[in-house]
Amino acid sequence: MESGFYGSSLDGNLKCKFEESGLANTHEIMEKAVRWFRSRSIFVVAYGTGCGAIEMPPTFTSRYDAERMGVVGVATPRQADLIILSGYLAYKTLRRVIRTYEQMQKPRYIMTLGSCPINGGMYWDSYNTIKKLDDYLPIDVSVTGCMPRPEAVIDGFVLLQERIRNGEKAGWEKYDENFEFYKENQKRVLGGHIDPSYETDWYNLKSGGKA
Amino acid sequence: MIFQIILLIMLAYVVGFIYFGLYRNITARIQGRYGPTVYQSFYDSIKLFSKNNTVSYGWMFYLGPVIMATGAVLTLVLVPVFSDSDFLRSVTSQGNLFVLLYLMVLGPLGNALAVGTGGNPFGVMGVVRGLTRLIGLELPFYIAVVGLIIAANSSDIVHIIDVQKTAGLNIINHPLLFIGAMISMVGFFGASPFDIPGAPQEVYSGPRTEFSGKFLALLMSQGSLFAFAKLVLIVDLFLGGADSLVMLVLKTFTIFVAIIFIGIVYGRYKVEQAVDFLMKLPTLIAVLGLARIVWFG
Amino acid sequence: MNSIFLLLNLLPILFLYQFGGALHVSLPLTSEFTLSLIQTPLGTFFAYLSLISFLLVTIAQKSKKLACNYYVLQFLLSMAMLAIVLAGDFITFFIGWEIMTWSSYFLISKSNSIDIKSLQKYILFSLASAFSLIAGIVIAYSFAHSFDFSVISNSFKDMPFNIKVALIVLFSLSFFTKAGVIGLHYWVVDTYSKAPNLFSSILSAVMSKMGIYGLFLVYGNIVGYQELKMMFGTILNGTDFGYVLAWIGVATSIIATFKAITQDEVKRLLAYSSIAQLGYIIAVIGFGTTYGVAGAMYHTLIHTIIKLLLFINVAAIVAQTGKNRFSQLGGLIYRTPVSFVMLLIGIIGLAGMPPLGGFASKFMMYNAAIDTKFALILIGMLFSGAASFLYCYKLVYGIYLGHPTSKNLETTKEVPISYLIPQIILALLLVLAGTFPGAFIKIINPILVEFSLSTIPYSGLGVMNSAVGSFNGFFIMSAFVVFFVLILLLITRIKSKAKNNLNRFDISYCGEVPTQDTSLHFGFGFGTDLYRIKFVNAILKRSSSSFYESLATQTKKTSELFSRMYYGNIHNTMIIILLFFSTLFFIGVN
Amino acid sequence: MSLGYYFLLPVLFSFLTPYFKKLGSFTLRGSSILLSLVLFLQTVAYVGVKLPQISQFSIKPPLGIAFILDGYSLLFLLIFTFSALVVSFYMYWFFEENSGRDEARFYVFFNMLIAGSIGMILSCDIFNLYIFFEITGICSYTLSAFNKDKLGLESGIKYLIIGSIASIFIVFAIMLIYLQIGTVNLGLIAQRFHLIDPKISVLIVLMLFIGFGAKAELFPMNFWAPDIYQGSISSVNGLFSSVVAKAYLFVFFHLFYLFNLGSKYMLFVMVIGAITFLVSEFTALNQTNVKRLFAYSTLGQLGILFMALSTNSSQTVSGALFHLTSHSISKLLIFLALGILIHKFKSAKIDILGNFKSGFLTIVLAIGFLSILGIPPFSGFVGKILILKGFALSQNYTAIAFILLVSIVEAIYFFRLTAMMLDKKRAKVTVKVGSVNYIILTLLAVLIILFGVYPSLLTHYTDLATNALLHPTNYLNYALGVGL
Amino acid sequence: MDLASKLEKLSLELVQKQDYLYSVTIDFERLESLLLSFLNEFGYITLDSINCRDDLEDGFFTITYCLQTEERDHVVMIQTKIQRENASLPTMHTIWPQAEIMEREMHEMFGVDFPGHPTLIDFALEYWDNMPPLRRDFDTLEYVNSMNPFREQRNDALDAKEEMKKKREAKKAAKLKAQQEAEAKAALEAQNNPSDEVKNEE
Repeated sequence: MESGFYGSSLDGNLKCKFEESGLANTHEIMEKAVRWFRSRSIFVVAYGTGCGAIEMPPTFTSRYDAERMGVVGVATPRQADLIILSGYLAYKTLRRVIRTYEQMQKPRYIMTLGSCPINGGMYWDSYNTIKKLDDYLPIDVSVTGCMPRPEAVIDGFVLLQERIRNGEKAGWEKYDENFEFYKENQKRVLGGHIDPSYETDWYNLKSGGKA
Repeated sequence: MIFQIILLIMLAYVVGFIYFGLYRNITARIQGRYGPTVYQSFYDSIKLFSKNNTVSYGWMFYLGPVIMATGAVLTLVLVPVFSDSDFLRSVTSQGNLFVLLYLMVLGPLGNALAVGTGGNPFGVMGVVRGLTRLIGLELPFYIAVVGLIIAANSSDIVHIIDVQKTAGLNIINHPLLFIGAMISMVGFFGASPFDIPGAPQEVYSGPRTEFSGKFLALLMSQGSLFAFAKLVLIVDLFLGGADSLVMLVLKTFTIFVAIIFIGIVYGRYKVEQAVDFLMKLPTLIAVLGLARIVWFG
Repeated sequence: MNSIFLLLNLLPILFLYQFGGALHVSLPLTSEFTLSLIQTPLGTFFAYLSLISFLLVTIAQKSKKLACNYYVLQFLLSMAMLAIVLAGDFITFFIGWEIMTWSSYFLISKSNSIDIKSLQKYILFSLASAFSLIAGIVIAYSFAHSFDFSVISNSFKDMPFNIKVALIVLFSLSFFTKAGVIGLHYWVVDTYSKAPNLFSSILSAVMSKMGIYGLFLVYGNIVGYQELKMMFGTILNGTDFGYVLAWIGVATSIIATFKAITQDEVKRLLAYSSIAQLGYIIAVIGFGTTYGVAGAMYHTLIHTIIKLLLFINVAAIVAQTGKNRFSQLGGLIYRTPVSFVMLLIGIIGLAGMPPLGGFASKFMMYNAAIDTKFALILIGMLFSGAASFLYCYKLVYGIYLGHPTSKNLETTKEVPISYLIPQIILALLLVLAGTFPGAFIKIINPILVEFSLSTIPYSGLGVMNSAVGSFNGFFIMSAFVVFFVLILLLITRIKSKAKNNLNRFDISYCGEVPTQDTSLHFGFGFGTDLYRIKFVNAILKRSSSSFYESLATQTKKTSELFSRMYYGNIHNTMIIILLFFSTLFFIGVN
Repeated sequence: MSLGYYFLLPVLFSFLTPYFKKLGSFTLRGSSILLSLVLFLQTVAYVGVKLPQISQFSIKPPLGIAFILDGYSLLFLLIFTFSALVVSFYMYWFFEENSGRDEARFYVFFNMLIAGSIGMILSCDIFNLYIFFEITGICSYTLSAFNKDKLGLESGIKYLIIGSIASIFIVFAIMLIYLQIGTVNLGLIAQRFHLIDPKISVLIVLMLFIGFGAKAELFPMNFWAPDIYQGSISSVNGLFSSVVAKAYLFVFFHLFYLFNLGSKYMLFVMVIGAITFLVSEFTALNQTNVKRLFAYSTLGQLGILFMALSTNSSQTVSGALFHLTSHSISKLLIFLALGILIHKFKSAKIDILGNFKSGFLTIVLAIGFLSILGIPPFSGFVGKILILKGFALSQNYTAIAFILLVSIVEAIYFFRLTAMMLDKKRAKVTVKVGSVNYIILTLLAVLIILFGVYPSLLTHYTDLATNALLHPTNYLNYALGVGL
Repeated sequence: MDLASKLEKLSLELVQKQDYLYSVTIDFERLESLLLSFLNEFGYITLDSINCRDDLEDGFFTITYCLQTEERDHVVMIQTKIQRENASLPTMHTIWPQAEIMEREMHEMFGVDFPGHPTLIDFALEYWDNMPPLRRDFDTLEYVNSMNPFREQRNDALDAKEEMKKKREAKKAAKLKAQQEAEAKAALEAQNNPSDEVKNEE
């Protein structure tokens, strides 16, 4: 497990070489540069789970134009950096969201809209809606409101970009570190019927990542 | 020669990305948006290259984007960039227009193998749409190219450029062929109304569904190289080539903007509509141009 | 058994090599007939083509337990083909032709999937072809009073014009049937797909080429391209005759290409592809120019290599898995990687992509069309080439990529080595043909001299010259390899932590989790778009089968009508005899 | 040996048959084989002898009776005696298997049939000809009714009626000839035939045509033929196909060229032959009974022969004679092989017969089929190509086109049968071929291939026969007794 | 109405609920034959819905079939009662295909069994192994609390009403205070310069 935000876009040897030749500074600069590029280009897969889905089109189209910040919608989780969950999550949805999230490539972020993913919102006593999404998946940015307007969503983007740029610890790292915790919670609520174990290596991170 | 090739690739990389940035920017402005910066595609590419993870479904999946990139680079190298200079002339003389026509398809076919290996049905659906579209898309372009070859009596691009010096530009001499080729070009650039293969609303993201990280970055980079090569090819064929970098940028940019403006105002065709359309009007236009060359030239 | 016949197949090759172009045998059959064998450059080319094909297929047959009579018939077939291509007169030619017909018939009947209808189709079309041929032969004989090629060729100029046309039409019909020109291709698809899997490769790669050889023989040797030009006049820079022929060929290749895309059975796709590729050859064979002939020859060579490769590959897969449909196969790439690579090389050649031999041959044919200014013909060829990418991709995807559609595909092992050896040889040949296209010029030039056409300038092994441009196959191949390696190195240097062999179900599937039962293989879906395109739909929904079936029905009706006469009783017979007698009598007396 | 023995020996044998029967069936069969062998060897002995040969009985022709053997009849004699030999061998097996059958009756009429047929081709006297014609006819009727079941008897009676009608016409024709010319010697008739009043001569020709045509199974008169084939046993079918029909054909063309009718009636005979060919081949397509099918096939081939033999060109006629020989051998082969199958399956339905499994029979039958279709390297090919070549030399393209087109129709049913034999999906029944049949069929197949790859063996005799047929000067001289 | 008379013959009563809505109540044994006759004889070709009501206190489910004719001008509800325990109904999917999915949902939500139904599998829920959630004896709150604990929240604002009251009171108090302060201030100011006040009054 590589440490730090920068990951392995340059391999360890190169990093060592930088340090050996007294260029640790260069490495830092490059890391900063990569973080800046990452913050400037965020591919979003918008998972319209609830009523918040309606807020996303205006966010990305002419009126509010998220693209000017480099935030672009993509279709598949493989290409995405950010998944937006825009409302309450039923158990059935949660299963799909987990799968989608795990198919995204690191670094990856989650942003939620509305209060339902935070505390269940008006579905607090439903027999099939979860109340605390952060028990199951690590959330990077929660935009509250019912529903948040596009301005708020864009504010969320800005916040996320700042966090990326600053190199703060992101949700996906927490997910990797507390993997057991998240999986246990998922198993509890999904009745043990977790998706097949062929998923990806994050099921067996400790044992070398072999499926 | 090697230095020149590297220079060319870098040039194409930069120019291609800036063009794509402009493409997004102009599109945004037409839609009444502010739009991303011109360098946005470059950011995207760097970001994708610096992704921590990349999935792969095996060696064929790994090689697909590489084959695609190879095809693009080879195409780029074989297209004469400057008309009156020896720049890479020894390389470009090894191929001809037919080689280019087929090289342009080699890359996508290689990538299609990777898509198939990925096993995502949406990806394959995209590939099949792309190949089906190709049936119609290549027709006007082929006719235009054949017309020019017959007019110049040579499939050597340098010769076609040289002919234009004395006989006048092909865009003026053979406007019908130019129109046909341009309609095809809109499709080759993946612009509307022919952006069928990657249609995100219908087939996920088409052929690119499973590609992530560095593979996606490689595909994007080769896309910009390839776009540049195609633009240069059109400039060579119809605008008499370019003798300096300024002219090259100017001419390619003109063509590029024309393609953007065609593409931006249309919705997407269905694949059968696209082929049907391409088989009718553009083909007819191009055939008329061709008939003029063959029978009255 | 296999080894014996392997050696036996090797013998004629050595024999030919030994004679080195000087073979001339004549054998009196009766007072009127003499069988003569003459080795011409053209015949030698085709002889090596067929003999080496047989050799390779025999190698592939090593792993199948075949009966002796199978090998005997196959050897007979190869000898018949040898007789055809080395024949110095029409009787030898025809005897070879007919032996080829029936020996292949018996070979086809050895298949497990063959039915009477397909067999009947095959033999009737073959016989129709043969009878058309013999009709031409006897008509030619009636003027030349000899069956000898040279004699007929010499006296051809003196024949009346309508006889000349009749001869050309009869011979063309015969050879078109063998090559499977559209309209006469009714038998091809069923036969190729239902014949024994390995034998299909012979049918497609070699036997159809006998039709091409016949066309070369008639147009080039018997009639002569000069004579064709004089007979029919010229259009643009080519002959009228060539123009008509070219349209036939192009129509064949376009129609067959679209039909190929919509097939579900692997071998049916290959059969249609074969028809389409022969369409190219027929399109350029009549041009009567150097590059027309050269293009046709080169494509003959390349198509033989490719189709042998593909059919052997498919035969191996069918033998290994027991499945022969795209909807039943899939996902074999990591089970049979070598086969995959071989098929990949094959389809790159089939699609005519640059670094391999397929491009060189197509380039030659395109140049021929430009040379004669047959622009629309060229467009047609390019168009059908563009459409052929679709079936090339279907072939490789349906078998090797995507997902396995049944359980046993996941445990399939690599095909036996005996299947792989010929494939590897052929793939190497294909790569060499693409890298050193100039080598072919050396083979073709003697044939061009034989047809009294101008030769192609030779400038190095790697360079393919033509009238309107040249390309350096060696350069393109090496540039491709270099760039490929460089980019591969670059991309592997970027070490983002890649998980290499993902489970095949771990795909972006809208958050869903596909299982074994989910239909993920797209093998069914190919070509469904085509039905919605008006022009293509018009092609796809038409079929020659309705015509031939109505012909069969009419024959049956006629037969019933006639046989009704024969169920009369004896009284009627007597009355008929008397009536017949009296009628004749009155006619005779008056 | 006098030519008369060709007739006398079989007749004698026929009369002695009851005695042989008493000595045991083996003796009967064996002696019949011996007889056929003697006849065949005797014929072979004539090969190379200067022809024509004549045997006169007591009085010199033209007054007396004589047998004349010229090239034309030698060829037929070879075919007939060979066929007889093969059939005798085959019948040895047949009666071994069907021991209850009335073999004496068969041998009586079989040998008489051979005698009659040979008599027909040797006789140089039109009245004797008629007698042999009748002998052959009567034997045919009885043989076709050898199966004493409904079909057999029906076929016998039908044959009898048709035979009688044909006889009436022929007798009437002979009578007219005798009235006009006053002789029955063929040589004299040939010499004086042009003297007859044209109207009468038309009548005579027509009557002969109807008479022999009806027996030789020409188109409008052949509605009876398939019934006969269907009713009788397959060896008899073979005999009908390769001996009896050929004998009538022989006489037809013998008279045709002797009376020099070629120029006048050539087109007519050709057209009739063509129609026969066409109708028979089309009809054969629709058959479910294998005997009937091959009956039609025989009719069709006779049609081709009539087309080709009437052309008066030595090329075509020679080809036709080659084809005739090869057809006789092939049909014999086919009928005998089918006989084995029919014996095994007790049925002649194609669907049932297709179920046999025997590599040997498959190969042999396939050779027979391919040969009849005229596909190299089998003997049929040489015949057919010679015929086509002949037509080509006379630039008769219509005939060529016609023959080739109808041959495709012919191919349909031949290859349907072949495909049925090769069909792996059928429930197969293994058929064992006895050693006698094995030898016979192998011999026939080898002959077919031999004549195919080395036609010179046969072309020599067909050329001889053609010469004798088209230029019967020598024959006429002998028939007239000149130079005896 | 025509239907009423027809039903009277079957000794059933047609009750008009609203101007387009009628209802028939029937016992469970005659349900199937009645539905069939509604379809075949009375022309009610469309099955709108099958509904279930849980009458926990009385111990039965009330099942309602809503039917319409081709004219779509009125709806007839056919109501029947079945016992709650081991509830079972005849499947109607062979007659009305749309019944298949309705019955599937009812099976999932109420646990009603449909013998002969081909696809009684998960409908909206996945892997649900508890009591069917819409039965009234299913304690939703308890289930939710066991599955999804509340977020640990701030200890204030536990009860919204009280909180609002508090808020209001605080507001009131603040207002009052502000008022008092203002008054005090005014008084103070009035004390300091009374002349101004006078001036104003003038």
